[in-house]
Amino acid sequence: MQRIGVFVCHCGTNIAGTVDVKAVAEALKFEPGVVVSTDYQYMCSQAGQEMIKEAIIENKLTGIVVCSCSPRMHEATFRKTAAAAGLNPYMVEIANIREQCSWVHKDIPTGTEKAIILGKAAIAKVNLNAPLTPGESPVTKRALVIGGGIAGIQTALDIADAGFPVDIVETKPTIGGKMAQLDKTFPTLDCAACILTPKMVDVATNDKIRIFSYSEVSEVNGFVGNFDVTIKRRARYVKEDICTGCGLCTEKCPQKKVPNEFNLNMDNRRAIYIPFAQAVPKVATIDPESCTMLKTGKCGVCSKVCTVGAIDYNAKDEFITEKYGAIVVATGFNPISMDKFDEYAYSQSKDVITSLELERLMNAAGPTGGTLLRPSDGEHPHTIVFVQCVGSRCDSCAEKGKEYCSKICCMYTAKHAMLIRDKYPDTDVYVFYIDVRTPGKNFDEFYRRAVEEYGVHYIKGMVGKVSPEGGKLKVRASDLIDGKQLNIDADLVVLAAAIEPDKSARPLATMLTASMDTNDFFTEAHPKLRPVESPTAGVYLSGTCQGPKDIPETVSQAGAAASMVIALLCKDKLTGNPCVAHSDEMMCNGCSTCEKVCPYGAITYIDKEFRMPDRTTKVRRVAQVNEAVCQGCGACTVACMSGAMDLKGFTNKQIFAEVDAICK
Amino acid sequence: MQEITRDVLVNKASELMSAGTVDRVLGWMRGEFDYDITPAVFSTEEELKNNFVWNDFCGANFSKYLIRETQKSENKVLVFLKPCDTYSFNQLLTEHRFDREKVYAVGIPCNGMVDMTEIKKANEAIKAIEESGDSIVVKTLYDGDVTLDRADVLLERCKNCKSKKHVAYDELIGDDGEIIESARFDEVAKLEKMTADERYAFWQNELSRCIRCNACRDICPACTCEKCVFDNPNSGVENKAPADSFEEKMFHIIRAFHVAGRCTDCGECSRVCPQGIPLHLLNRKFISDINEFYGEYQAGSEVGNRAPIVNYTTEDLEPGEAVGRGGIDA
Amino acid sequence: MQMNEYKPLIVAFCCNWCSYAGADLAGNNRLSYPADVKIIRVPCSCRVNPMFILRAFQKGADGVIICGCHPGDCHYTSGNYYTRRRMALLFSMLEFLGIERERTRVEWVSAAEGAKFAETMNDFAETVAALGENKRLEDLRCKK
Amino acid sequence: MRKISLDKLDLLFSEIAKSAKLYLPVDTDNGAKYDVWEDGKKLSDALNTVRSAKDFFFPQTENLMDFKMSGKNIEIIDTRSECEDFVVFGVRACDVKSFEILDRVFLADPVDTFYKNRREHGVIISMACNKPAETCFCKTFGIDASEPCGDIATWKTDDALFLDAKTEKGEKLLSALEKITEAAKDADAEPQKALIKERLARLPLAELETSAFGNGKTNELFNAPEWKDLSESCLGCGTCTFVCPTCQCYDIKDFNTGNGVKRFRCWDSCMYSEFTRMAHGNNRLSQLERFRQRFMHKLVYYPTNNDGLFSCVGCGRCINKCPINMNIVKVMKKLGGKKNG
Amino acid sequence: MQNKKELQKEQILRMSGVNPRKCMRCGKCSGTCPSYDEMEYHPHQFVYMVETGDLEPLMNSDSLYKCLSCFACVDRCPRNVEPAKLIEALRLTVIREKGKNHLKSDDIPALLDDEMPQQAIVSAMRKYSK
Repeated sequence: MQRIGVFVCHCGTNIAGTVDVKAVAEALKFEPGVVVSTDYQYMCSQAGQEMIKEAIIENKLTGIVVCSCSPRMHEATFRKTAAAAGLNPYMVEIANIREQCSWVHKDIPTGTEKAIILGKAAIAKVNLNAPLTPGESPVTKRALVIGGGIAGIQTALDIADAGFPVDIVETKPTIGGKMAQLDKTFPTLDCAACILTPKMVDVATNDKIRIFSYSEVSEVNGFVGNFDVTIKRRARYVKEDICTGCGLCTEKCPQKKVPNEFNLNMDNRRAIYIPFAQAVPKVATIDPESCTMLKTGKCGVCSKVCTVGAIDYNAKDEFITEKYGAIVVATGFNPISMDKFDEYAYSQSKDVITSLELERLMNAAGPTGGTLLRPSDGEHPHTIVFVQCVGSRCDSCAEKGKEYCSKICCMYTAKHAMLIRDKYPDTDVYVFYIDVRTPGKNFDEFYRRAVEEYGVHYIKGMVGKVSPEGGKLKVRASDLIDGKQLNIDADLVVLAAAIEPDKSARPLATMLTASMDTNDFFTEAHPKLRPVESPTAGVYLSGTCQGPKDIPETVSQAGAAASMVIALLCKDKLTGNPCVAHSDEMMCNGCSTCEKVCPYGAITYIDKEFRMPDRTTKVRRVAQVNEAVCQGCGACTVACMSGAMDLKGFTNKQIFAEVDAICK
Repeated sequence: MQEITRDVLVNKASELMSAGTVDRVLGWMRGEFDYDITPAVFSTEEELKNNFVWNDFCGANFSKYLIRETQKSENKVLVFLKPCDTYSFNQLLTEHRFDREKVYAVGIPCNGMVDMTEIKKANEAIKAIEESGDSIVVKTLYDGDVTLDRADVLLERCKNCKSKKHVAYDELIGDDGEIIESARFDEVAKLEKMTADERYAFWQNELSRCIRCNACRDICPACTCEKCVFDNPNSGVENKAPADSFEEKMFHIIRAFHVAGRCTDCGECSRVCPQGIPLHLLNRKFISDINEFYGEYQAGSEVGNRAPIVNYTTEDLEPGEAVGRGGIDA
Repeated sequence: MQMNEYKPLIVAFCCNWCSYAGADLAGNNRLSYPADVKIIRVPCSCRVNPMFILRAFQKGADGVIICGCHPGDCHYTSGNYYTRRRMALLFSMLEFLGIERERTRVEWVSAAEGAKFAETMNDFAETVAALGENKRLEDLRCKK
Repeated sequence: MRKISLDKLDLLFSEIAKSAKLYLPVDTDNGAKYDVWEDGKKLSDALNTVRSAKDFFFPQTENLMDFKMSGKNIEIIDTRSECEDFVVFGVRACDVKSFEILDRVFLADPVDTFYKNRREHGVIISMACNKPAETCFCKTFGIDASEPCGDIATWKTDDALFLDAKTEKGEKLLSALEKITEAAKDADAEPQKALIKERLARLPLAELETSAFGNGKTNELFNAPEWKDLSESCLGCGTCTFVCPTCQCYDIKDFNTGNGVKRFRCWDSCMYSEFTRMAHGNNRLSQLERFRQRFMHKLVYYPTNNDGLFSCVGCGRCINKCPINMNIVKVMKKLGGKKNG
Repeated sequence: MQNKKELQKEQILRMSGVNPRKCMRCGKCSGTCPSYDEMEYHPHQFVYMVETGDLEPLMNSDSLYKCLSCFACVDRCPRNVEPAKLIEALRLTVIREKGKNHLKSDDIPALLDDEMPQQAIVSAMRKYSK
């Protein structure tokens, strides 16, 4: 039997104005288990708390009920009070007689009657409370960052800066991501490489950071603080630790006709290649799809020219398993395929390009060496048409495109238009837009400069059709403001393709049990207040995997994710919320129903041997809750028909007791 | 009358036993009369030859017995499954209730099973029952022979058979049938069209007869809890006998809710109820609601299916929209 | 107010993150609703077991309402979606058994919707009061 | 002996109902059941009721007392109301015999006052079985369905009902019915009795016998290997127990109504896994043990403690109602050796 | 009571199944329309004016018959607004008013010549044979 103390708070007149607190304390004296019941002006005050502490010690209380304001207000306070007096903090229940009683009811008899009932319910519950201890689990002080773009790089650097080891897993042979492919960045127009490559070097030289390039995550087990991750290191046929990145092999390789994905296939690379000059790690990679040696066994040129003997044609995929305390997802984005947008003639003309392709065409390290030339004939384009919102903001029923705004297109198009006008003032630049969206520091100013200083023609309206004709691109568009249909003979058409999450995100989300929205963007734990955490504890989100973002935003989120990770890794042990689900193995029949409704993947099954009453043993499948992962929602408790799954702190019996007390 | 004979099954079982595929057989054992058939485990060909039966009274669904039976030995057990039994079989596999590797399942065709309660309603003191084609001849002690149309005395679940197709088996005897467009929801729809008062009166009358013998639960292949919440003194809802009409409702509502999405509509609950309560209607109500709200779903049609009640979409209908639909009045 | 002064007893299960906070906000804003509404705090609306609802009716409640976060806003991401399915099926079943459909309700109330909480409770209490005492899911032993 | 013509049955019932509540078997969609007689209710022709007549004296649930708490005080309230007189008409010989079996349990010291109270207020009018069913085996337990006991025994022929008082209570009631009944000779009912006797002899289970069971057979039967096969298919439900006229186990439970606690008893079944759960757990852990308990109790333990009286009356209800068709007949045949082979 | 204009608008929306509110005014329909220059009101204006209920000018305009029903606007609209269906509905509304048919289907053969693409003939029949 519990020994319960009841403490009724006046809250000045907040409660006492509508509730006869003395009568409440008096009425609750005779409830089962109650040994002391008293009232006080302000329970939450220092003196009030002292009173509770003394009562706990003096009466050897095993549980207390505080009839006061909402538990959302002072539950934590009174739990600390109880703990200070040596009582388990989870032996405290609050009867909310302020927000849900005195403040909403007018007359004293009504308020008093209800307060008594609420008090009885709390007493009924506390009678069934059990001391709870938050579970503890150790924290592996290492973080994994999945994706080596600017988001991943920034997150990794920030975490490493705090002294924790970080591994980056990147599917490409080099880190750098999309930003490495960009030419300049808005709104300051500094060169992407100039600001990115130093960070890449920082990553490479930071002894806290390991880079697993040309690798992917193949399995994730465990939970916050204790993830076991298997990383598949794809065979690159070049020994990473030996290769010096001299590049000789990439010059001598006879297979010259491999489309260069870094330049978006606008030029070619060799079968052995280093994606770009500042690649990190600067190590060659053999593309097994194109390598003659690997395909036919004849060639071996690279091996012959390699002075350090780094080539290894027999390399195999390797799997390594590592423990991590936290995982940051930074899988980034890709422009969507333009295949479904026939009206823009993307597949018909080389001169219809996406904005990312334009970045490469304008980049000094790009296929044209930085001179803007038409991909079809290498001529200088004089009329350039930019089309906005290609595949963004589409109707959900439309088969092509995405419903959301891709967010970055307005700004990079302004940047492109401005750069072109700056470098080639003889060029006419038209931008067809639906809306120009420039919320961001110095963004609108930047856009206005494109219009006002650089004379870019911004036309409200959309391009309806692009038809290649006689070496030109006939662009038919409407000018909504002028009420005209325009026909422009363009030399180059640039499509602001919508962006979408990388294809690797979906299977990764499944492995991480992190949730995704219908567009395959990772869902954040709370859209406003927890924007960098996934709902799965220990998994954080960085960059465009969570939604379209520009670089400054990505970097901010990367830093925020890093700080969340650091805050986690700083702890030696994680203490969880003790109000978690618990499976009674004797009752559990292992049916897997609870597992299906758990949003956190906190439930696993084991085959457990039970000693039967007749001294035989029986192996049964039973559910186990990982208390470090469970967040205590209780979905499983209702899914469980045998009642084996219960929620500590909100057990079936406790809630029944509350119902009973209220319905008395 | 069933289309295959007992001898076909006995031979199949003997063959599988002597081949060492299985070392025992879950089958129907003859009783004192023609109709009181008991599920049994046969472990010798002799027993099979003497006591195995297969006739119009072999309603028992063996799926649930497999939970206990597969734990007894490492060897395989042979089980004969009628089409509707295979759904329970799959559902139990979905819930990891027995090891598939320890079972050799032989699917057998079924022409529907006869409801002895129905026969006994009109005929007392039954000496013998003979099956011939579409008729049943009931030989009574005092009133001579009565010939009944077999179709009239089938079990409710067989009158409204939902599938002659086996969804699980290692081996099939005879040809597999088809899934049938049955009228099994008609009775539910009829009740839905009544007024709330009529429905209340209907269920009050039906459920008030409940004696809480738990036969419905204990025969149910979906009720496989280690310990039912209604038996568990620590569950907070344990009770033994209905001391108030509320408890009858509580038990049956919660039981139906617990099997919602898992009930294959095998009809055993109604078959065994000693008080003749049409318990299957509660389960069918859930099934028809699930079909209507969340798309057609047949529990047990495939192993590993995720029941709609442990699933969701962001566009589901609101509970307020689930009530007061169509024929259901205020 | 009813002429006969009959006051229905209403049990409200409120999820900790949205609706319980919404109820607190109603209090902060002094928005009154009948004292016959008694709130039970649960972590999430998906914690509400149909057995709790029936138990409340057994012990004399006249109406039971479950409040949770709006769909899509669940603190636990999916809890209220399960609530929605479970309660849709349960309520439909109760109706099938002839129990007045107005006695049970699910309402989504966010932490910002103090006014909605009070309105909902006023409306629900009025609806239940109009139905009168719960006779169809009562346990005679529990009558006073 | 008295007699009344069958077309005057309603008159008989209304006459009885004047002084006491009259229950009789009536037909429903789900077989016959005992119901309170009122004008228009017809006596069922069914051989027997689905549920047994024990409910009249030992109902499925019965309130024992109430507790009320106020402050720290507990008040105990006797909730027993004086039971009114009642008459049960049409009880078959087997069910009548079951009362004797229950009496030995409930009326032995310490007397169960709840049972005794109901017993004292009840009058049993039995009726001979004109058409015993294939599932009947009352003869096995020495019951003669043509000569039922009770306070008044009755025989129904094609045109008349013969009534014969067997006890003081019965005589009192029968004499009160003298106005509407006419005198008859004992011999008048003889042809009917003979017909019934002849029918009983021809029943399929007529040869079932009990010599393998009874007083002192515990050691012989307890470890019989047959229990395993017999109990294999048992679901552990309580159907047999709850339709059985002689099963008398109950559980006592408290129910908190919110205004106090009701202590009540309700039927329990030894087939249930929670039966007689004690601090150390359950004493019969497997279904085999539970199954064996039920039949050993009926066929061995009870007779051992009650002068050889078996606690089965052969009514056949379990044969009809067991979901998997396992029953005491099969048990007796399997364990009874050659005789019952 | 709704006035005639509102009724007419509702009827047009129902006939066409178009929800003009989905339009985000990008003008792609007009940018793509091959009859743009012939038209007084352009596809995006149709959508906008129907939404605002400004039906009269549209129904009195020849633009109705300048639409080729080529469905380019329908195909390219990113919001699935389907302007051509809206125009078709407006046209039908006019045609249904007695004697308002722009051309009789019998008149069509006389207007045909060898140059005319088959698609135009089909769409003319579609428009005028009602």
